[in-house]
Amino acid sequence: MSTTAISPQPVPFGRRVKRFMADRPLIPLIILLVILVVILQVLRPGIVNERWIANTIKFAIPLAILAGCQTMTMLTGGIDLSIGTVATMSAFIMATQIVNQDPAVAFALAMMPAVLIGLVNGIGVGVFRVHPLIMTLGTSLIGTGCLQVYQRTVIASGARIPDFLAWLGTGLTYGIPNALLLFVPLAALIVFTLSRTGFGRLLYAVGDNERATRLSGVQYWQVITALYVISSVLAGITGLLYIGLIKAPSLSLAEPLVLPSVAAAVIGGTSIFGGRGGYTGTIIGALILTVLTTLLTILQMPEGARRILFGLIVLFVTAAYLRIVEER
Amino acid sequence: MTSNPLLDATGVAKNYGAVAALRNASLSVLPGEVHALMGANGAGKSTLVKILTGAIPANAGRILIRGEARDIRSPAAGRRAGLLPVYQEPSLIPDLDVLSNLRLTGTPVEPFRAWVRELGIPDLDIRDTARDIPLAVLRVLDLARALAVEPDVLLLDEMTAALPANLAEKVLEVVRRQGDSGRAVIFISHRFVEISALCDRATVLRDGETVGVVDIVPGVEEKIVELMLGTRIVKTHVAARSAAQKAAPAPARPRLAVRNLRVGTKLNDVSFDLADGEVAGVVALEGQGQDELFAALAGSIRPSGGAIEVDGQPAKFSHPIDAIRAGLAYVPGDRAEALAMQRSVRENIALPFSAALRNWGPIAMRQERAKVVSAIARLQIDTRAQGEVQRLSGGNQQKVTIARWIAADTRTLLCFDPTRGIDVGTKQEIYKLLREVAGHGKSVLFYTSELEEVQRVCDRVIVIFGGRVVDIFAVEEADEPALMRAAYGLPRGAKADIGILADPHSSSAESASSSDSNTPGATP
Amino acid sequence: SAAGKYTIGISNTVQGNGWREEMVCAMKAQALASGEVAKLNIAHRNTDAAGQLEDIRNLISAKVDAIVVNPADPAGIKAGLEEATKAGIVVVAVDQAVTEPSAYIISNNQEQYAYLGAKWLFGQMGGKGEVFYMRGAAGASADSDRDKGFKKALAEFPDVKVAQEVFTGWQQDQAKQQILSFLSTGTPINGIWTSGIDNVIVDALVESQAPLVPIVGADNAGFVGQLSSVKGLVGAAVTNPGSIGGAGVTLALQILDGKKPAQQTVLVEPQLWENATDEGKAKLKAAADPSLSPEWPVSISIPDWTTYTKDQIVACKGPGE
Amino acid sequence: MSHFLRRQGWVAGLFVLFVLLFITTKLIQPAYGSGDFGSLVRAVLPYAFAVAAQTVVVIAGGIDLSVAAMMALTSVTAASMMSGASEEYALFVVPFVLAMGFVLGAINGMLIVVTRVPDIVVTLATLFVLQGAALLVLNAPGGAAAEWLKALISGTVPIPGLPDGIDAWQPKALLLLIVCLCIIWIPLRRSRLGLSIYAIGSSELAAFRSGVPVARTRIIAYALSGLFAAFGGLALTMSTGIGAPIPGPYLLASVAAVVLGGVALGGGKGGLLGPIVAVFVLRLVRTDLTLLAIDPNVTAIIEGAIMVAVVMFGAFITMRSRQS
Ligand SMILES: Nc1ncnc2c1ncn2[C@@H]1O[C@H](COP(=O)(O)OP(=O)(O)OP(=O)(O)O)[C@@H](O)[C@H]1O
Ligand SMILES: Nc1ncnc2c1ncn2[C@@H]1O[C@H](COP(=O)(O)OP(=O)(O)OP(=O)(O)O)[C@@H](O)[C@H]1O
Ligand SMILES: [Mg+2]
Ligand SMILES: [Mg+2]
Repeated sequence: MSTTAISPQPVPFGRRVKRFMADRPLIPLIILLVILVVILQVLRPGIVNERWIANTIKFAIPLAILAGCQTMTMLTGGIDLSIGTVATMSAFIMATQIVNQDPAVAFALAMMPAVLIGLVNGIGVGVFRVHPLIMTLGTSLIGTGCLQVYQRTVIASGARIPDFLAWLGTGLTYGIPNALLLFVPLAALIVFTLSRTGFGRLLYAVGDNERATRLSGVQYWQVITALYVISSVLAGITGLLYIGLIKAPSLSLAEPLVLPSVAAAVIGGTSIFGGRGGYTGTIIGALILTVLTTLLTILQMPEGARRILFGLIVLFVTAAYLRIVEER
Repeated sequence: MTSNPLLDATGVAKNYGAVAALRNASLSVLPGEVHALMGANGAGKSTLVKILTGAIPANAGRILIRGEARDIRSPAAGRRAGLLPVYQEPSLIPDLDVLSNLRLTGTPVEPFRAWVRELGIPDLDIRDTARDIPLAVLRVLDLARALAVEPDVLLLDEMTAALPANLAEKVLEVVRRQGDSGRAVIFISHRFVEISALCDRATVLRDGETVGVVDIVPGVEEKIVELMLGTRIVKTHVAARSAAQKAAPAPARPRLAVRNLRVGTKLNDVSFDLADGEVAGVVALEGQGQDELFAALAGSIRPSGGAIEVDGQPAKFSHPIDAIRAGLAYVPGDRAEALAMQRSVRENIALPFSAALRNWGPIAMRQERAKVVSAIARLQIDTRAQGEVQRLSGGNQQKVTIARWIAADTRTLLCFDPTRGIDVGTKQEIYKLLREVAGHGKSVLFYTSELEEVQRVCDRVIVIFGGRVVDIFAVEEADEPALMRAAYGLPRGAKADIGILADPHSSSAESASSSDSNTPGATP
Repeated sequence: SAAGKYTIGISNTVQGNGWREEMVCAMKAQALASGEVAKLNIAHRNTDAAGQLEDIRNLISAKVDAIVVNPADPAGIKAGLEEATKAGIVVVAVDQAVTEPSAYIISNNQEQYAYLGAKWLFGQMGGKGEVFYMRGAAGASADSDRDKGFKKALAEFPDVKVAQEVFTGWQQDQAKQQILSFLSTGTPINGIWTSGIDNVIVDALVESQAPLVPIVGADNAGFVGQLSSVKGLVGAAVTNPGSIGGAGVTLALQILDGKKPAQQTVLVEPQLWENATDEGKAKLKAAADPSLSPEWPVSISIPDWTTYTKDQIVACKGPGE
Repeated sequence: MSHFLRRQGWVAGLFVLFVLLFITTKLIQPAYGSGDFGSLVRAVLPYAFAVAAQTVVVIAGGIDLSVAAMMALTSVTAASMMSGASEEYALFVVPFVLAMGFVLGAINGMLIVVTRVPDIVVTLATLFVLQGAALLVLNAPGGAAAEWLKALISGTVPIPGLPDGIDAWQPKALLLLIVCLCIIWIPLRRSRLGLSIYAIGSSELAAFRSGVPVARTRIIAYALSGLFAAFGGLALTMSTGIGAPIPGPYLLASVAAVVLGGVALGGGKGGLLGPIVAVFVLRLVRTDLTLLAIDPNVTAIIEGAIMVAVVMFGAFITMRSRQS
């Protein structure tokens, strides 16, 4: 009755495929993305054309950068809810200051709140050990308030979208979105930072076991402060890109991107509890969400049903991905 | 002892992806016996315990309890079947107080209290939150909780590894009596003294397979080691260190000088020197201030008085980084405190390389790999599951915590019980390693809960009692009885009996009547 | 001036939206310009009907003389308004109606807003073809009122079909993504009706070099500017003045001074400014104001109801500030 | 005593803060009286239930992003069922809606257990699903509430023998809140189930090894969260008399109050009292800001700053106590 433990039979094909995908978690994600695109193409034949792809990329990029902020903070077991406000602030300040300031000055002014909020977040989380969710929620409330006060002082001067930002946000070169000029190096930098630099290592380690990193000589507050400042600066840059894309400064411009940025990072395989994940998955996650939004927009059904479908698909995609990637 | 086995497992297998934790393990335990489960780190002992108690499912195998096939799918089911484990990691809920923990598992409180007292902890407040209780006491509470429901089979996974000698003694004594009263105990330990003092038979695992069942008789150790390690033959005893290996005459200036160090109420007045090329042992019973001493030297907590000098310079540590800059690295006894469990072995070993702000930039991958690989080799870490440290066996995790500082080439190691839960073979490696480190002119401060280690590794021994240094021995005088006596705060040369009889907390007469000859540390 | 004698409470439940910000500024400016108000007590945040009830009750606790409220929901704050009236406070609802009978209402006619624009649009389309229907936030009462007006117009043009109906949530980015996705499908359309998220739609059409079909939007500064400047764009802006807030303050002050209006409800009828005729173009030109933030409606005043100057509303300062 | 202080110190501190704020309110507006206190309690009601819903799952080591959407769905369901129906019909509607919340919450829990997707993602997905469902039930605010239900939270409960002056300070809404929370929370807290909820939040592995049915406990925690959210939805319908399909600001408010109330976001620690007191504090701050007629844009800054400052203060105290 004793059962043999391991038989040297050839591993079944299904198991081999699974193991192959588990080792390369990007592949199942890309497959899920392709499935969504195929569904879209079946529902509206002809939609998947050059123009659609360019549009999708244009909208996915701001989301992907913000999701990058989220990925990095989530690796440390945190979350940054202030990125929406920061992006909005820098966009709004840029659009209003450019009217009567030198572009460089306007840029500096636009990035100032980003750096400041990042610094406050970092000190609050890193030094005072406030939970990141509360800390960033608080600074985002404060930031929104400040923006509204600021807004009143510039109503009279109006707003303008700098041509360069419009070119970057909406322009195409040979059918390729110009925004990629910004995004590709940025993404490469983030991926490199996470996998090949000391700082990246520390993000993972701090999120996994802070005490252990402390015993290894890591100063938590330094890592966290640097992290939140970087996250905020990235969010500020996203704001500038986004205002070039939308071309209408408003006081809630980037707020709707905050929850999707968390979702994109999680769909991409980053653990909300820290210590696990990466940026490449997040980029695909952002693409998946953007395609999903398109898919639901063109479906003719009541808004309620659309939202239900959106929720179910997000859940299904994440669950399927986990199933495929998990080893047991 | 010819009755039917209480527990009979055959052909147990468990795979984690490509890693086979168990291939074909079997274990048969008779009523009334204390049965040792032995094996090198990563042999699959803990995995087997987890399977038997329903904490993880097996991929194959058959488990009979009193001759009946039982399918135990959860710890609760195991409990109902009379199988009670004490796992390698503490299992009390950290945020609940002890009483709630008892209620959660339906454990009767009075028997529990009785066992806790019996196990040598007279003053437990059961309203204390588990998180605030020291590890060693938690282990004892785990045991008391299991004992309180009078299990048929008690499974103890390295129960004694984190215990100081005085508590370990009590545990062994209690376990022995369990066996005597007709119940069965499965006992996992890497300490041969305990095995020979306590157990009737031993099942030996190697690479997930049962390779032998032996009766414990005098002199069987060699055979067990041979079974455990297979081709990996290791001499079980390092020869006494030759004079050449001994530390050079102490230089004028000690590497580390501790003067009248005080930390809170736990550490009152500790002074000693540590020279280059020296391994100094620290011996103390549980909670005598050794934790605080190491934490203060590591820069984890600030001393409330006294001075620390490194190379003759006064040093003030406000963060471990300061100690590390001064060349002092701390290896905690609790590996969960030292490891990023979801990260790879490599990243864990390389962690100190990136700690300082100036090292946040790109990593020199090739250089790093070379250092890491050599450290892995020196500690013989089993790298089958190196992608995530949490998948390594307990002992291999322990090795990673040391490998980190070997790779970093630290001048002074502060090792707090580094051989906790490490198999005999590897222990020898670690002893050798520490000697080697000292041979290169580095120094080691080495707390150990296993007194026999002292003579194998150390040049000198510092004994701490009640937060003070009570004695400093040269290694030649530091035999176990002498150390034990000193650890209890008895003056050198005192002839009073030590061990169970001398335990100041021991109040019951029955403990005195039990066989003290079984207890390690007692006068031979 | 500080010589005013009244304290007026204001409750608004959408923050960070250009239209609502203008409304609040109009309230402040009018309170200042009237000279009758000593202090404004403003509760202005993002919340729901229950939160607005809380704000109204806090205003009652603060013993204001009148409350001007932009209701989160017509029926949902009835209890609070009733308590206010009982406490002797004058209640004026602006922008949308409320069901509390004791409250006065001065409101933009949302149903008429949609009807007017849709009717003009369907006319421009020649009474047939496909329209892209870009609504506001699903579940908002202003959105469902506008839907009624839109459907009413649709019923009059049986040959006009809705090609696609989407909810923009009154979010610029969402609307832009929706229109671009839709354009990518290549589905031909003959007109676009928007619920006030308009200038990003024009941008999207221009950027993607799609044919400029007739577009209906609101009188936001950005869109009004585009109607004059974007070549080939045919469209109409329907007024939906945020300055209604100022009118609400005026009405409240009139009532406090004992000049009750004939009816409980005063409706401000929307106007339509199109750029298809010379007459319309002239109106647009007169209304255009590039100095305003593009999200602000250009109709910053309502004749007979507001007395502040443009500088005053832009400065956005109330009495005592 | 030291146990009590360690465990309840934060709650006691919050309570003192509330009393101080109350005195401040009295100073700002000397006429602030029992009626105004009644208003405060009515404002607290939906937040309190939202925060109770969040507290249960946070203690169990999770987080529930669907709280506000659940409130919206239960609110529109109740409002649309009661619209045009008889007063007695509401007697059926209330238990029905509560059961619905319980079941939907349990489904949340089951999805988490079965899919093994992290809580935050599952509840983010159900947030959209529940919002969508709410829009399908009522695509615009509407519906109605039975008069007796609305009456449940207005007015006071006179207790015979007490002078009117004191009776006036006992709003019905407060009684309702206390009854609803206590009926569920106190027996739970004392039961093995309650312990299990704390256990899985504190350490899932240790809980499993202690024989806690982890999956079942998690499902029940979410079901309770759904039940509390349904109470919250009913409270919305009771106070507004309608149902609105767009969720109010209860999600972030609930998370903030949970943390302010001393419940660790990691799970396993804290109780219900702290978060509820925190809600009272936050609402009273709102009242004071309105009474002071502070520039509305500045109020956002003040609210954010208070939130951060209180939590920083808490962190500071913990740091100090750990050092000593
Ligand atoms: N989750 C896992 N994934 C991959 N491998 C695993 C996992 N768990 C255990 N293993 C492997 O199974 C083997 C057996 O482990 P087990 O913990 O049972 O060893 P052990 O005998 O208890 O060792 P030790 O004495 O070090 O505690 C180890 O080599 C370990 O790496
Ligand atoms: N639930 C689990 N998931 C993943 N891996 C597990 C799990 N439980 C146990 N393992 C793995 O099984 C192995 C058993 O480790 P354990 O620490 O129990 O070993 P041990 O025999 O007690 O060895 P040691 O003597 O080193 O303490 C480890 O490799 C551990 O990582
Ligand atoms: Mg083990
Ligand atoms: Mg072990």
